[in-house]
Formats: sequence, structure tokens, C-alpha cells
Amino acid sequence: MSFHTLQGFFAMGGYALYVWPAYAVFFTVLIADTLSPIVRRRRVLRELNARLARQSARQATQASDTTTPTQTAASTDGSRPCP
Amino acid sequence: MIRPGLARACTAMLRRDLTLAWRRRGDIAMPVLYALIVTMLFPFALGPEDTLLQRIAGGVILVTVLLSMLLALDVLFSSDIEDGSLEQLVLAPQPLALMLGMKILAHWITTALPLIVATPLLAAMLHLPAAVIPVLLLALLLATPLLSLFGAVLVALTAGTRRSGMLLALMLLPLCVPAVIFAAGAVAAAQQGLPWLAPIVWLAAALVLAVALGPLACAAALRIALDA
Amino acid sequence: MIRPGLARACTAMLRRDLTLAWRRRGDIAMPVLYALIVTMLFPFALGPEDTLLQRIAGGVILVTVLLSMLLALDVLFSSDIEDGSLEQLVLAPQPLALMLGMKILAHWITTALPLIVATPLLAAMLHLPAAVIPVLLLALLLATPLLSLFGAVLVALTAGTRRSGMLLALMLLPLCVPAVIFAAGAVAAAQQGLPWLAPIVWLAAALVLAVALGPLACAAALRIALDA
Amino acid sequence: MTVAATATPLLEARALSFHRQDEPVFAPLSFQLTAGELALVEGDNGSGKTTLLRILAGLLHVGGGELLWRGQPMQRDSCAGDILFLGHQLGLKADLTPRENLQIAAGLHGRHPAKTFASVLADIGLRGYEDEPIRRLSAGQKKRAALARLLLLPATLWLLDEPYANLDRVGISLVNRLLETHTAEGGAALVTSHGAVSFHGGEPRHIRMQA
Amino acid sequence: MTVAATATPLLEARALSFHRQDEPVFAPLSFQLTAGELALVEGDNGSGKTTLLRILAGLLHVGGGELLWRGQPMQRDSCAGDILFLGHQLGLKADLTPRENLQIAAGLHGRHPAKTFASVLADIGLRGYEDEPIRRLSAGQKKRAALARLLLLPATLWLLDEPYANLDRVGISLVNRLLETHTAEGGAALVTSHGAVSFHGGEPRHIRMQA
Amino acid sequence: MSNWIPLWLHKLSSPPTFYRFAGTLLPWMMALALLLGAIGLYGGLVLAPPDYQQGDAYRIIFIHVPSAWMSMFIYGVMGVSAFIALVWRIKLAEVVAMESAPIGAAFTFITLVTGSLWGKPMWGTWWTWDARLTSELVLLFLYLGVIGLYHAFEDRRQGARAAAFLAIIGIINVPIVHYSVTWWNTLHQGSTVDIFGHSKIAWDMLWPLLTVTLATKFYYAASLFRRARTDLLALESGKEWVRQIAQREGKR
Ligand code: HEM
Ligand SMILES: Nc1ncnc2c1ncn2[C@@H]1O[C@H](COP(=O)(O)OP(=O)(O)OP(=O)(O)O)[C@@H](O)[C@H]1O
Ligand SMILES: Nc1ncnc2c1ncn2[C@@H]1O[C@H](COP(=O)(O)OP(=O)(O)OP(=O)(O)O)[C@@H](O)[C@H]1O
Ligand SMILES: [Mg+2]
Ligand SMILES: [Mg+2]
Repeated sequence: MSFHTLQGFFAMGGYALYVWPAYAVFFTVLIADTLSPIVRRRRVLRELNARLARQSARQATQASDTTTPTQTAASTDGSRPCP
Repeated sequence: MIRPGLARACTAMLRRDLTLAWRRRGDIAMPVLYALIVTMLFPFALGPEDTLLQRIAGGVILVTVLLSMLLALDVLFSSDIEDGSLEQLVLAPQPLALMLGMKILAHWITTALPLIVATPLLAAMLHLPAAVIPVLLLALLLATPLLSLFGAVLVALTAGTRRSGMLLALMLLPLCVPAVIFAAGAVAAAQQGLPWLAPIVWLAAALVLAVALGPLACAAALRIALDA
Repeated sequence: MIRPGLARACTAMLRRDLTLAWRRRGDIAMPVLYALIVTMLFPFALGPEDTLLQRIAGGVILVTVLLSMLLALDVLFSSDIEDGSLEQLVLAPQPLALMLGMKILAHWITTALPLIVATPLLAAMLHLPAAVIPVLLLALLLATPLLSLFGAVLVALTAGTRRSGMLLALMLLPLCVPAVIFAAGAVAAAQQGLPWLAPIVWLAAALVLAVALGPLACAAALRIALDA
Repeated sequence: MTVAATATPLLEARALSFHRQDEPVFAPLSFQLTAGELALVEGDNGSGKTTLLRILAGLLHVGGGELLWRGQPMQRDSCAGDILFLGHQLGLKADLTPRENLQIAAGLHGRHPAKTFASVLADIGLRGYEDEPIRRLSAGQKKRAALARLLLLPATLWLLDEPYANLDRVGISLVNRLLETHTAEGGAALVTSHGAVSFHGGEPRHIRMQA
Repeated sequence: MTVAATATPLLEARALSFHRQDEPVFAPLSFQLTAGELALVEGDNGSGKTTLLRILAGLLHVGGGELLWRGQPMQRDSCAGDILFLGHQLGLKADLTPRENLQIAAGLHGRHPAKTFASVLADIGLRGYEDEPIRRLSAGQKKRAALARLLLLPATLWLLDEPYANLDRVGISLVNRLLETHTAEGGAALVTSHGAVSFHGGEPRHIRMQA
Repeated sequence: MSNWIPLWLHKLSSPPTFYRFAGTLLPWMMALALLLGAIGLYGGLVLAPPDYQQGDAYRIIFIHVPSAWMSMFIYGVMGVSAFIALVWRIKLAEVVAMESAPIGAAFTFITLVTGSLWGKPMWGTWWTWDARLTSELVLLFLYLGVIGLYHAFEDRRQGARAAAFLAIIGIINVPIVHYSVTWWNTLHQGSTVDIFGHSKIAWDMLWPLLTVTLATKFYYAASLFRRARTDLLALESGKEWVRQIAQREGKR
């Protein structure tokens, strides 16, 4: 035990201004590192659900597109049967 | 049929360019990063002598910021020309000058503003005295839109040509020099504790003129350039 | 059926890029002009004190030249990607690394060489002692291809992305720093009359390595980046 | 083209010509276009169709002859917003989505009050792709995103440069339907195409270009 | 596609698939292509035709299934130079002339010894435009400049993405003639198109894409 | 994928298996990290005597040095898995490489900040351009470059491959960081800790240091597992097992 009082501990032999910020940075950065995937996980799941919904909408249109009868002979810019 | 008012058209334009910039927000940061790199390289290249660095700090930062801005200038219209958006803009029933003014504003917001925000950091890196920083910021706030406006006119003029790079640089040089002289004058005066208002006023006057005429000239130049 | 030999393919590639550069010769001049502007602005920004200028001349020129080179770097592949030429190159029955090596060579010839040629002029503008100029040139001759090669790999990596600018700057920074340190070390040593060979040898060794591995890495990176 | 129109034609060209480096791009051209009419611009590659459309849109200066808009010499101010031009380049920002691109166009040109962005995009066949960046769409989907402007923006004269290219059969008949509704509502359209347009509202007027 | 081919097919796909962000772009695809054959890739906009061609060209990685080239798993080295790909982007440098663009392609790929640049460009319909920068050509002329590669470069398999778009009638029949000669000489081709290709050498194989 | 890869490894590299495996192991790793961290820091901050030269300022060592070691260790892990990802295209290797990068960047950042907080009282300056400091800064830029490149691509697997490539190129920087103190003469101090041989520092100071080092290793494992699980959900979003999880947890 190298410190005998709590003040002494917090004073860090006069280097408190350097030691404590260092520890603060250490913990802040690591806590942020811990939290960010948790937050992201929530977002990923939310977006995933939204995308599942969108996908089913897209499939619905594609189904209806193929059922519409193609209209009468309109030819394209690049599709004429050549004589 | 809803015809949009001027205000709506302006916001549409501004929003468009800001959204585009945001989609490529990496590119916004590029001038800032270039400026950072330059200021970081200077201590390497010159040796980390505090007094020397401090002596040249104001000038180096001014030159760096203005040049970083120029970097982003020549893409002001090029992508719009390539994908045909500029044609659509010219054909819109809105005053072209105003729309271009919005484009220039968006460009200033996305290139100059981040640079100005980063300036205190650059200044700290080169140990510029804290008292000089407000003057430096003021000088930049006036000089950067001036460059944006003048630059836009020149970019518009060279838009139709294929060899735009050299032309642009060549024509911008005479424009940069006075801006740098006045801005650097103000910063140097502040650094030496002298009155620094006069050069700032000159810059402000030039800016007022440029805001009024720049977009008009830009529109005219662009119409000429597209007509090929 | 005439299958082209490697030599013919290389010359075809090199000729292509040089012709393209020549068609837009204005753009070749741009980095040189930027470098000129920067060196011209420095006396304005710092005041025309000879001793101060002379003191910082070597460093300023190095930083300026290398940054001017970086300016032209991110367009190395972009136009080829946009118009589909790069796909055609990837599909050609030639070793991609060699072809990319030729592209990098062409890029170095069109951007770095003019800058190196202009360097004595820049040096004169900032009153760099004549005796230092050969060392400066030597350092640039070694540092610029190094940057070209490393830069090309990074540009290739970011080729498929939309936010390339900032990334490129971010990734290039760690590369610039050692190059600048060694080159500036040599110049500073020469300016003080000390032996300057050691840093030059380091640069040369790095260059040899880069020439051997750069194009290969570039080809691998490009294949990854195009695969979308 | 000698029939005297009772109403003033929307657009009239009299011996219109255009020069590049003092060479005429196409032979002098005269035609009229009245409201409710569709004109088909035909010609080989390089015969000057795109050039003609760009002149009519006001992007290129008239080289010779006269160009009248509702009987008056054509001026930028008088026809601004009345003309919609769709060229080989689509005028879409690759980083924005179809919806955002439409919003910009509407912000500049105004729009039909009855239609929403979502409904227009669904009509043009981009349902599910409203919020995908243009860059990630296929060639035909990009074309559709550009064509969506026709549905949303108010304009009397449509200048369409090869609107059918890259579209599938459904897309082609969609454009045909668009043209029919537009002319039925009193609009007019100039369309270039290398194929035949099937236009139910009668035989379209043909404008042949010769280099 | 169940017919056992006597000769090994040039190209064979077995349950080929491709994924973007883990979604399949098209349903697994199986087909064979032998020398002398023409296959037509059909499908709506966005059904994955371009994606398929880019996979076959080796520009995209196979997502699932197998791709065989002359009976062996397809590898870059084994088929390099045997495949000619023409996409939506033409791969032309806008600042160079058609002749220079061809020269570059020939420098990389080699060329038929019997043909000269001038004769190829004349055949493709660009006589008089050989030394004009691509940038100054019309859309159809650009397309022709890209198609000139088909005439000059040696390759067994052609992958053509909408080669007919932007071409006039003469141009379309020209492409058809090119395809006929190519298949008659033992080459093979995969062509995407939204219209019908009239192919005199027999009914082309059809590959239908479904998203 | 070659068949010499052991079967269990092959099985583990299947995303749903790894997802479950990491899920069970995660709490244990985190608990160990917290426990060892608490013990080590108590030993370092409270029990260890002050340094005869540096006084109590040296107590920054208990986070500075473990973080510095982690910054290099994680780069090594990232480089190896990047190599595996590029050569064998194993999805899990891509995930491990890409999700190591932010953790590595965090430790590098901590190293830089704690180092300069230590440097001010010891050397009289926050920062000098000395070889170790500069190479550590370059390491941070490399991490940031890898992260940025990964996110710059639309297709995440393609981004992972591109970034993996960059990570492999950058691995030359790791030996430079480590040996910079011996290759160039620097302000930064040379090796003082030698785990297997004779360390130059007292046991009272050494054991907390080693305990915290072990804690950071466990922390890395926990954080990596957590990140990899999230990433796998995003990457495998087309698969049935992810859809089930999404439906199960999306409702909450
Ligand atoms: C911004 C400033 C600093 C940075 C970037 C930095 C970086 C590093 C790195 C990367 C290591 C690990 C090296 C290795 O194991 O290969 C390290 C170790 C170490 N650092 Fe620092 N450091 C900084 C400042 C300081 C200061 C000011 C001190 C003390 C006066 C210090 C003392 C130590 C010690 C004792 C080690 C352990 C050395 C060993 O046993 O290998 N550092 N530092
Ligand atoms: N920007 C330009 N500069 C110079 N000449 C041009 C330019 N654009 C086109 N030309 C030339 O003008 C002529 C007409 O071109 P235009 O694009 O109008 O043809 P087009 O009828 O649209 O052909 P296509 O069917 O191929 O699209 C062509 O001979 C072309 O080479
Ligand atoms: N670069 C890309 N990134 C992401 N998705 C893409 C990309 N390119 C195409 N897609 C998507 O992949 C699908 C297939 O596209 P592809 O270009 O292969 O279609 P296509 O059959 O060629 O259509 P078209 O007839 O319109 O040319 C489309 O849904 C499209 O939105
Ligand atoms: Mg045309
Ligand atoms: Mg397609």
C-alpha cells in the first residue's frame, strides 16, 4: 500500500493532472468501444426488418408486372428484324 | 400545376448540392485533410523550431487554406456537365444566375467552411499566437467566398474546353495574389500588434462586389461554354 | 492472327497514356502551375525577407512538389473506370501488373517529370543556394516515383468506392511522412554542408522495393476494387 | 408542311440550319408542330437528330433560318418551363436515389399537383427501387428514373432523344402510353428513334434528317 | 439443355448464381454454348443480363455454381484474350480518335492480320470519321467505333451487351452480319437485347433471366 | 477451402455456429477482463510503490504499455485473418479482420494519448516527431484507413477484401513500431520488460502490469465477439437463421 490517505491517492504525488486524465481516456474509449456494437446491433435488426418488408413489396410488383399482357408490337431502337 | 417559387427552387438546389456532398462526405474532408497534411509536413521539412514556425505560421496557413480550396474548385460543374444535369438546370424556368449562386454557396459551405473550422487546429499546430486567430478567421471568412465566386466564373468559362486545368490555374493566379496579400497583411499586422482593419475592409468591399456580379457572370459564361 | 508480344503491348499502353496526356496537355501543366503559385505566394504571405526564405526554401519546395503530385494522383484510374477502358484492360490477355506499371510510368512522366524540371526555377524563386539544387533534384527523382507507385496502389484500392478523396489522403499521409523526412533530411544536410548520402540511399532502397512490388499490388488491388 | 394551320402551331421551324466549323450539320429543315401532335425525327446515325433536339431545347444557338414558338421568335424566357428535354445523357445524379432526383426536378420545374413521387415511380416501374442510388440501377432502370420526369413535371413540348433505348418491352409500351396521354391532353412531342413508334392516336408526323 | 453435346461445349454454366449483399441477383442458371452457336440473353430491365455477362467475362466473381470453359473450370489465364466483352460503357477514350482507340485495343489483344484499321473502320461505317475525337461523334457513331473491335480483334467468344442500342437500321443489320460471320467461322456469341435478333444461321438459343 | 483445415475450425467458421459460440463465451470473457483489470489496477495504483525517478507519474504505465502492446497485437491478428480472408475467402476471417480494426484503433488512440500525457511531465513536451511516436501515429492512420476503406465500399464483402489488402500492406509498420527504439536513437525508452528473461523493473510493478495486459487480451476477445456477432447479422441478412433472429428480436 503506497498511499496512506485518500487525498494522497487522488493527488498522485502531484501528477494527478496527468495520471487521472490518462485513466479517464482509457475507460471512456473502452466503454465507447463496448457500446457501439450494441447500438449498431439494434440498428441492424431494425433495418433488416424494414428490408424484409421492402423485399416482399418488390416481389409483389414483379409478380404483377409479369402478369400484365405485353402491349402490341412496339419495336425497340435496337431490335428490328433486318430484312 | 404547381410552379415553384424562387425560394423553393433555391432550397431545392441548395439541398441537392448539400445532399450530394453529404453522400460523398469523404470528399468534403479532403481539402481539410490536405491542409492538415501540409501543415504537418512543414515541421518535418523545416525542423521543429518554434520561433521559425511561429514566424511563418500565418502565411503558411493562408496559402494552404486557399490552395486547398482551389483543389476542389474545378469539379464545381464537371460532374453536372458529364451526366447532363447542367442541361436540365439551364432549361429550368428559373433564373440561372440565382441557381448558380446557390451552387456556389453550397460549394463554399462544403469546402471552405470545414477548412475555416479546422483553421484554429492548423494554427495551433504551427504555434500561432492565440490573439491572431480571430483576425485570421475573419480574413479567411472574407477571402474564401471571394475565391469561390471568382473561381466559379473561371470554371464556368473553361467548362466547355478540354484543357481546363492549366487555364484555370493561370487565370486564378492573378486573383489569388491580391486576396493573399490583403489577408496576409491583416494577419501580419495583428501579429505585430498593429491595426489590421484596413485590409479587411478592402476584402469586404471586394466580396460585396463579387456576390452581386459573380453569379451573373457565371451564368453568362456557362451559356457560352455549353453552346458547342 | 497476330498476338502482340509483351513489348508491343507495353508500348501501346504507354503511347496511349502519353497521347491522352498530350491531348490534354493543359492538365499536365496544372501541378507545375500549382507549385509555381504556391512558391510565388510564399514571399507575399511571409514578406520578402531573403534569409527567412532561404532558410525554408528546401522544405517548402519538397512539400510543394510532393503535394502537387498528389493532386494529380486520384485521377489515375478514374476516367478509365468511367468509360469502361479499365474493364477492357483487365480483360486483355496481358499481365495486368505490367500494363499498370506502364500506366504508372506514364503518370510519373506526365506529372512528376514536369515538376522536377520546374524545380530549379522554384528553387531560384526562393533563393535556395545553387549547390543544394542537385541534391534536391536527386531526392525528388527518388521520392516522386516512390509516391507514384505507393499512391497507385492506394488509388487502385479506392477505385471502386465513392468516397475516395479523404481515404486516399488518409492513407497517403503515412507514406508521405517518411518520404518527406528522408528527402528533407538530405536537403537539409546538403544545405549545412554535411554528408547527405545516407537518407538518399534509404530512399533508393525503398524505391527498388516499390518498383518490384508496386505494380503487382496495384493489379491485385484493382481486381478487388472492380469486383462489384 | 404546306397546310395552313388554323391555330398557330406550337413550334415552327423555317429553313432551320446549324453549322459546326462552318459546315452545315443537316440540310435546312422546315416543319410545324401543333398541340396534340407527335413528330418522329428519323435519320441515320450522325444525321443530326440529337443536334436538332438540342437546338429546339435552346441549348444550341440557331445557325440559320427561323424558329417560332407559338408564332413568336423563340426566346428563352417565353418558353422556359414549357419544354422538357431528355437526351442521351439522362441528367440523373448517380449518388442520389430516383426519388431525390425527382424531387430536385420538381423543385426546379414544378409538378402536377395530383401526383406524388411514390405514385410516379411506381407507375414507371421502379417500385422497390425508390431509395436505391441511381448508380446501383441497371441501364433500363436508370432510363426509367429519367422518364419519370415526364409523368411528374408540367410541360407542353417533350423533346425525347431515343427514349426507347435500353428499355424492355413493357418499358417501350409504357413510353408509348405516356406519349398518347400527353398528346391527348394537348401536349406535343418530338421523338427520335431508330425503330417505329406505335402511336395509337394516328400516324405521327415524320421529320427526316439528312446529313 | 439436356442434349448431351458430342463436342465439349465452349462455355458451360451449371446452376450459376451471383449475390449482391447476400441477395441472389438472378435465379440459378444452367446453359451450354458450343462453337458456332449464338445465344440470346433475354429478360426484363434489371433481371441481371448485364451482371451475367460481366460474370462470364470474368469481371465479377462467380457467386455459386460452376462455370466451365472448354470443359475446365474457368480461369483467367486459360481464357484471356479469347473473350471479347462490350458493355453499356463502350471503353473508348473520348479524347482519342476511333483509329487510335482501335490501335490500343489491337496493341493489347492482337489482331486479324488481313485487316487494316482503315478497312475495319470503313466497314463499320465510320469512313470520314477515323480521325475525329470520339467526343465529337454522335451516339450511334460512338457505338460503331466500339463495335469495330469485333471486326479487328481475334476472339472466340463475344459477350455483347445490347449491341443494337443507338444504332440505325443499317447498323443493326451490320451487327447481325457480323454475328453470322463470326458463328460461321466457329466463334460463339452471347447477346443481350430487348428485341428479336434476326439470325440467318438458324434459331439462336434463348437464355431467359429471372430476377 | 482446402481440406487440411481441421474440421472443427471449418465448422466454427460457419457463421451461425460462430454466432452461438461467441454468444456463450462472451460473458465469461468480459467477466474475466473486468476481474483481472480490477486486480491489476488495484495492484498498480494502490499497492505498487512510487518510482524512484518518476514518482507517481509512472503509474500511467499500467494502461500505456498494455494498450501499446494491444495496438500491435491486434494489428497482428488483423493481418493474419486478413490474409486468410483474401486467400480462402472465409467470411468469418473477413469479419474478424474488419471488426478487430476499431478495437485496435481504440487501443492505439489510448496509447497515443496516455503516452503524451506521460510525456509532458517526463520529457517536457506532449509530442515530438520521434521514430516510435511517429510510427505509432502511422499505426493509427493505418487502422483508420482500414476502417474507412471497409466502409467506403457498397458491398461489404468487397470492402472487407480491399481493406484486408491494405491491412496486409501495412503490417510492415508493426516491426517498425517495435524496433524503432533500437534502430533509431529516440527519446522514448527502450525495452524494459522481458517476460521470459530478466526484466529491468521490480516485481511489485511487473505483476500488475502483466495482469492488466492479460485483462486487455480478454477484453479484446469479448469486444471482438460482440462486434463479430453484430457484423454477421448484417452480412448474413439474406439467410434464414438471421431472419429468425430479426423477427424474434425486432418485435421487442
Ligand atoms: C505519445 C507518446 C508515446 C507513444 C506513442 C508511445 C508508444 C509506445 C509503444 C508503441 C510502446 C510499445 C513498444 C513495444 O513493446 O514494442 C510503448 C512502450 C512503452 N512506453 Fe511509450 N509511448 C509514448 C510515450 C511514453 C512515455 C512518455 C513514456 C515514459 C517516460 C513511455 C514509456 C513506455 C514504456 C516504459 C514502455 C514499455 C517498453 C517495453 O518494455 O517494451 N512511453 N510506448
Ligand atoms: N460535340 C460535337 N462536336 C462536333 N461535332 C459533333 C458533336 N456532336 C455531334 N457532332 C457531329 O454532328 C453530326 C450530328 O450528330 P448528332 O449527334 O446530332 O447525330 P444523331 O442524328 O443524333 O445520331 P445518332 O443516331 O447516332 O444519335 C455527326 O456527324 C457528329 O459527328
Ligand atoms: N453496381 C451495382 N450495385 C448494386 N446493384 C446493382 C448494380 N448494378 C446492377 N444492380 C442491380 O442488379 C440487378 C440486375 O442488374 P443488371 O444491370 O444486370 O440488369 P440488366 O438485366 O442488365 O437490365 P437492363 O436491361 O436494364 O440493362 C438490378 O436489380 C440492379 O438494380
Ligand atoms: Mg443522337
Ligand atoms: Mg443491362
